[in-house]
Amino acid sequence: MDPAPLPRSEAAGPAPFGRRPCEVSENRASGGYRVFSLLDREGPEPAPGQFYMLATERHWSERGERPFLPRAISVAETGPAAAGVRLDFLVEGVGPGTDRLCELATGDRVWVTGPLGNAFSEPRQVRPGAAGAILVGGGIGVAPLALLRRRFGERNVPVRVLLGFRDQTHSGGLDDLFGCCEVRLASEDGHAGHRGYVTDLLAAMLAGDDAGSAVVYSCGPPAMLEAVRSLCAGREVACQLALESPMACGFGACFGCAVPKPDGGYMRLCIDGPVVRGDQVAEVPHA
Amino acid sequence: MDPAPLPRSEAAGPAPFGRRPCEVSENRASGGYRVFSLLDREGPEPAPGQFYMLATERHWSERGERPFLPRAISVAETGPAAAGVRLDFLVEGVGPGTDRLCELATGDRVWVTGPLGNAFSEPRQVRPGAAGAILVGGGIGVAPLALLRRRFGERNVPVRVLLGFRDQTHSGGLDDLFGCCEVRLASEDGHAGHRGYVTDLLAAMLAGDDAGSAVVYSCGPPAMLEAVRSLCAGREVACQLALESPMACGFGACFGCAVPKPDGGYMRLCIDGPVVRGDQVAEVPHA
Amino acid sequence: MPELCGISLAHRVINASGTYDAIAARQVFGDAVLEEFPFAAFVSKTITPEPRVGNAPRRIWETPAGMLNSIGLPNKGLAGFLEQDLPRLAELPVPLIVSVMATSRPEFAKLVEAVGARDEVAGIELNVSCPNVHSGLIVGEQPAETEALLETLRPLTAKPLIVKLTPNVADPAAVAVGAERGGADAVSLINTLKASAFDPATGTPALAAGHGGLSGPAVRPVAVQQLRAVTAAAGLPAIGMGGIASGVDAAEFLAAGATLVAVGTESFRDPKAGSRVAAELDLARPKEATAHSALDLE
Amino acid sequence: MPELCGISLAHRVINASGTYDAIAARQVFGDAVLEEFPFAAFVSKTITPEPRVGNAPRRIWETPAGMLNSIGLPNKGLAGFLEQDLPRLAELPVPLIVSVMATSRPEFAKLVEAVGARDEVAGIELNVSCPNVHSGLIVGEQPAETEALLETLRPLTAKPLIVKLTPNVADPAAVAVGAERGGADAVSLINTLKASAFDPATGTPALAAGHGGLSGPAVRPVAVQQLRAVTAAAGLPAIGMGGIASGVDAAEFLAAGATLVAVGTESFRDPKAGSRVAAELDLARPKEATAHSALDLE
Ligand SMILES: Cc1cc2nc3c(=O)[nH]c(=O)nc-3n(C[C@H](O)[C@H](O)[C@H](O)COP(=O)(O)OP(=O)(O)OC[C@H]3O[C@@H](n4cnc5c(N)ncnc54)[C@H](O)[C@@H]3O)c2cc1C
Ligand SMILES: Cc1cc2nc3c(=O)[nH]c(=O)nc-3n(C[C@H](O)[C@H](O)[C@H](O)COP(=O)(O)OP(=O)(O)OC[C@H]3O[C@@H](n4cnc5c(N)ncnc54)[C@H](O)[C@@H]3O)c2cc1C
Ligand SMILES: Cc1cc2nc3c(=O)[nH]c(=O)nc-3n(C[C@H](O)[C@H](O)[C@H](O)COP(=O)(O)O)c2cc1C
Ligand SMILES: Cc1cc2nc3c(=O)[nH]c(=O)nc-3n(C[C@H](O)[C@H](O)[C@H](O)COP(=O)(O)O)c2cc1C
Ligand code: FES
Ligand code: FES
Repeated sequence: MDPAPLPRSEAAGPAPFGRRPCEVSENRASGGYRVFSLLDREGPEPAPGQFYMLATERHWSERGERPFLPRAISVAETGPAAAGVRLDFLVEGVGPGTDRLCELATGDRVWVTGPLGNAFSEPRQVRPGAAGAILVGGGIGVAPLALLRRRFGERNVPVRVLLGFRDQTHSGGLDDLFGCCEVRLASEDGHAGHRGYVTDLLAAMLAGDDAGSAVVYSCGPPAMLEAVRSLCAGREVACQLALESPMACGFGACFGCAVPKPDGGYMRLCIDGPVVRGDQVAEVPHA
Repeated sequence: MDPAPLPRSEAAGPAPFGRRPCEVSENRASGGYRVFSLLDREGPEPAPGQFYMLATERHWSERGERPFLPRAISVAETGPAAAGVRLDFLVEGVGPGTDRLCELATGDRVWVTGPLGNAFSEPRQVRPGAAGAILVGGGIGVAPLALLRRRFGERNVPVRVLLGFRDQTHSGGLDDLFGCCEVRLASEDGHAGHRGYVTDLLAAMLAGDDAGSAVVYSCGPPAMLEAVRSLCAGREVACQLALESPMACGFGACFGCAVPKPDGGYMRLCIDGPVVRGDQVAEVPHA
Repeated sequence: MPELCGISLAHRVINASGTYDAIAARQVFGDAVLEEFPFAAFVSKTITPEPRVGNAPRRIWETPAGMLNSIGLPNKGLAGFLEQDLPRLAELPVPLIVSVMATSRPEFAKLVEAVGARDEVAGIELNVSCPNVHSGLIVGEQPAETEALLETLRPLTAKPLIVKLTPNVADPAAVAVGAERGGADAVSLINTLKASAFDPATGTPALAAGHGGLSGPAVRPVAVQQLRAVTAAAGLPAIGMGGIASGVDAAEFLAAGATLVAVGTESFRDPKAGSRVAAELDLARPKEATAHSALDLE
Repeated sequence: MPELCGISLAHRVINASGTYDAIAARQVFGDAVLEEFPFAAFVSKTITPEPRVGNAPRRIWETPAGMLNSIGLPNKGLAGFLEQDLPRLAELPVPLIVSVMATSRPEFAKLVEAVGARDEVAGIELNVSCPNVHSGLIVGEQPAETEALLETLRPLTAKPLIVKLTPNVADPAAVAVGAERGGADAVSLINTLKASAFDPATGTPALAAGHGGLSGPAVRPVAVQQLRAVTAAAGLPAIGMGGIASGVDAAEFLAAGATLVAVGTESFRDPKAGSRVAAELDLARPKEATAHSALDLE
């Protein structure tokens, strides 16, 4: 039997059926990344961990080739807007699709499908009597943790945030998305905080006091997630990981986003994830 | 035997080998058409009748599909610029390629190959002792006649200009390209000049005085060119027609631009044209 | 009102097998999926006699104006499908076509008998053309094998049998003629083109399975040509697909002889592409009519 | 320094037959074409025994990430080629490969003998795969026919014989093996995919010939897969082509087993695409090396 996937957030409810055009209200640099905002007139408020499939309405196919398919992007923050919901996304330009999103201008329109996927759950849903949450983010993977931290804060869940970046150009979201809260940083080049991996910080934290009864929430590069998973497994700490895999559709149609399960089969990450418990996957996939 | 094609203008010489990026210095509405200017730092001055293959450097392939190939566009005017040559083009948005060109913004870069093809010749090269030139343009086909008229003016060739447009949205270039000279107009909806076809004006003119010893130069929609050709043939007036055909390359590589010759074979319009004598073609092709 | 082999349909646009999971879509988009169902009929993902988990990832790869997939037909198997999926698919507001594939005639017969016995099922599509499964079955490549398969299956059900042709042959029309001779009611085409790509980051094959199938607008001209050839050679109604992304594209397939069209990859980019294409096709109707009469006169 | 069957080349990028007219290019761009010749070898447009005017227009049609053509092999015929074109092509600064096609073995033999006798010619490409000529010749579709053709031609020249394979078959590797058995020195692939389109403005076929061949980035994944299959099955060097537009694309073909690559449609968009691709490939070299060693270990 499959371990039951985490449920779609009740708050989010079903996504509007189909794609809809949403206007870009802002796009600014954030470290080496970009943060852009869309005005979603139709959509429900998304839950932390959920994502959208995005494609620009015009010029999606630069150079006659790619991008062709929409791109999966986690929602990093959200809030009420004049006529709907504001959606903030943190993106790193790593290829034709994210490059195109990085260069969005105010007023451009973006095809939006979502919110998609499931969401992180609260510590007490994961483990009765959990002491609180430890958020571990790496690189662009800090995005979904921003909204998660704020929601936990609003619900008085004690939260500690550990974020790691490779170097200054591979960092972002700090002032924009985590500006108001206490964050412990690691960087591989030592430009900020601990010189080394964010998992060093997690290891130290899990070794101390009551951290063993916290729930760990993590998103980041596969190697980092794998380290988080094995650290938590070793200390029997519950963890929820937001994974990535190649996605063509985001709504269960293509079966492209397969992630190996421990029992042999595959889950569709777009509907059974992107958030999984550490014990739900055979290994953290390489996107 | 083929009738010898018109020679490439001596003035133009060979085109720079390869495509080069040129910056857009202006793009303005002109009636229902657009006139945009490129700054060509490398190219020789083009001769009237010649064309360029154009594609925007970015976002040429809108909507993941077309345009894929560059588009052939006649040069409508040219002049010296700060660091090279200014090239003006008159375009009508009739599909994905021309639509994309119509929306060019100042500073955008366009891939340019050319000047390509041959050029119109002077009346006395066509026919010794020719009385002058009659230019007959229809719709977007007025473009190459603008530069031709100016060159003829500079060389004291007597010129009469007849231009026809369908209606106000299918017209342009008048103030921008023909502003300084006398033009007789026809329009199918009667919004300007004679209500009817520009070929009505030509027929009347050819019936009169010394017009029979002029040379007719024409560019426009196939039906108009065919009418010009048969009017001239009937009155034994020499004519040169700038034709269109589907072009993938513009430099003789693809053999896509075939136009039937009277003797059965085909010419490649990009290198044997686009300007042809009336008797060089079996019929005016439908692009 | 358009119809296919006696199944009447609200419009001419259905889905391509394996490119829409109506059950998952309901989970994501809620009952709006039922209320605004994008297709005039629903074709299930291909089922096989036994359950399959599908191929190892990486399973998809983006290409110019298209994509590769090597999904490998993950499905619950015949029993799992009939028990778990069929009741849910029966709730859809449109006729249901079940796609089946097997690696031998007896196994195909088992699928057709079992599926054909269910009232919820309006028609059966025989997938003899999946490029992502090492079936050992070359039936879809050979006219005589296709004919023989149909002769086996034809007596087993009164329901329409639709043969999904492979495009990876020199002469798809000959296979269509074989299907017709064997008693098929319709053909559908094209399935994906055999294709592969290398990941520039590693210089190794991009798909774990090594190769996959190409779909999307890139293949549209190939699909249109095969459709022309098939409808010229065989008298069967044809469901045309391959890169349809708009009503203009769909009209092209109708002009080339299709009775219905199917939307596959475009649904990934637009979950309601089916309804959009149908609406756009409606607007293109006058031209479609011209196209048909032009064909009739040929 | 790369080489093909003993012809040494400055880099790995040549042109695809029928997509570059070096004589016309010189007329348009002047002697810069000689000074900056984009290709490491030049492959002529296919010639036939007698002159051909080619197909009626419309001959080309743009498609998603590609184009259709139904040019129909216009050429001056063998005598006209030898007399008028060969002397001019001999002025090119690179080895010359002449592409030939005929509709019978004796005619093919005549072409190979006449062309093979000329010192200006470094190699001969046998086009057994043009989709735009009703040749009645199915040699390129059948391994045994291909083998027999090569057996006829092999004794007639010492020059390298390159067989241009058709992609419109179920198993191009089998045809490549036939070519190898018959004595071919190399294969080249892919030619265009059989395809067609309808003009939305009229609802009738866009090309006057009804159908044509698809080329450009759209077909690249099909080309890469056929190349993998061919180089896995046959020991011959292969010239890979089909949608190559950049050095990254070229590296993909080398990783898939090609010895050389050819640029076709991309030259229409960029007359110096050949040199650009070669330069980009040079930058991609380290990755190319990885790719090759990965293949060696397989
Ligand atoms: C649920 C989810 C949430 C995500 N959230 C975010 C987010 O908040 N912010 C963010 O920036 N990213 C996010 N991502 C990642 C993002 O979707 C990918 O980085 C994006 O799809 C990459 O697309 P691209 O076109 O920019 O780059 P691509 O070129 O598609 O991919 C980048 C790398 O993948 C490989 N690759 C994949 N496909 C191809 C191909 N067809 N051809 C060549 N190379 C290929 C290459 O090695 C390349 O370097 C998320 C992904 C998922 C699944
Ligand atoms: C020598 C020459 C000079 C020219 N000069 C000018 C000029 O100065 N100004 C100007 O505006 N134009 C000029 N043109 C015409 C211009 O090149 C064409 O209008 C342009 O190529 C059309 O491209 P498009 O993408 O805008 O429209 P397309 O959609 O390519 O073509 C317009 C029409 O052609 C048909 N068509 C052609 N190919 C396709 C296809 N693949 N799919 C669907 N429909 C297709 C359709 O019926 C469509 O309505 C010139 C052409 C030539 C050959
Ligand atoms: C991800 C994916 C999965 C597919 N799965 C199946 C399948 O299970 N059965 C089948 O017959 N065809 C399958 N196909 C092929 C499609 O049904 C269709 O024939 C093909 O994709 C061409 O149409 P399109 O270009 O509109 O996608 C699949 C295609 C894709 C892209
Ligand atoms: C306009 C055009 C003309 C062609 N003519 C020939 C030809 O004469 N002989 C031949 O063997 N291939 C011919 N081809 C096929 C190309 O050589 C090549 O195999 C094919 O276009 C795939 O490469 P590409 O995608 O890089 O263009 C032609 C292709 C095009 C587009
Ligand atoms: S992304 Fe398509 S099924 Fe998950
Ligand atoms: S446009 Fe290519 S040969 Fe004329």
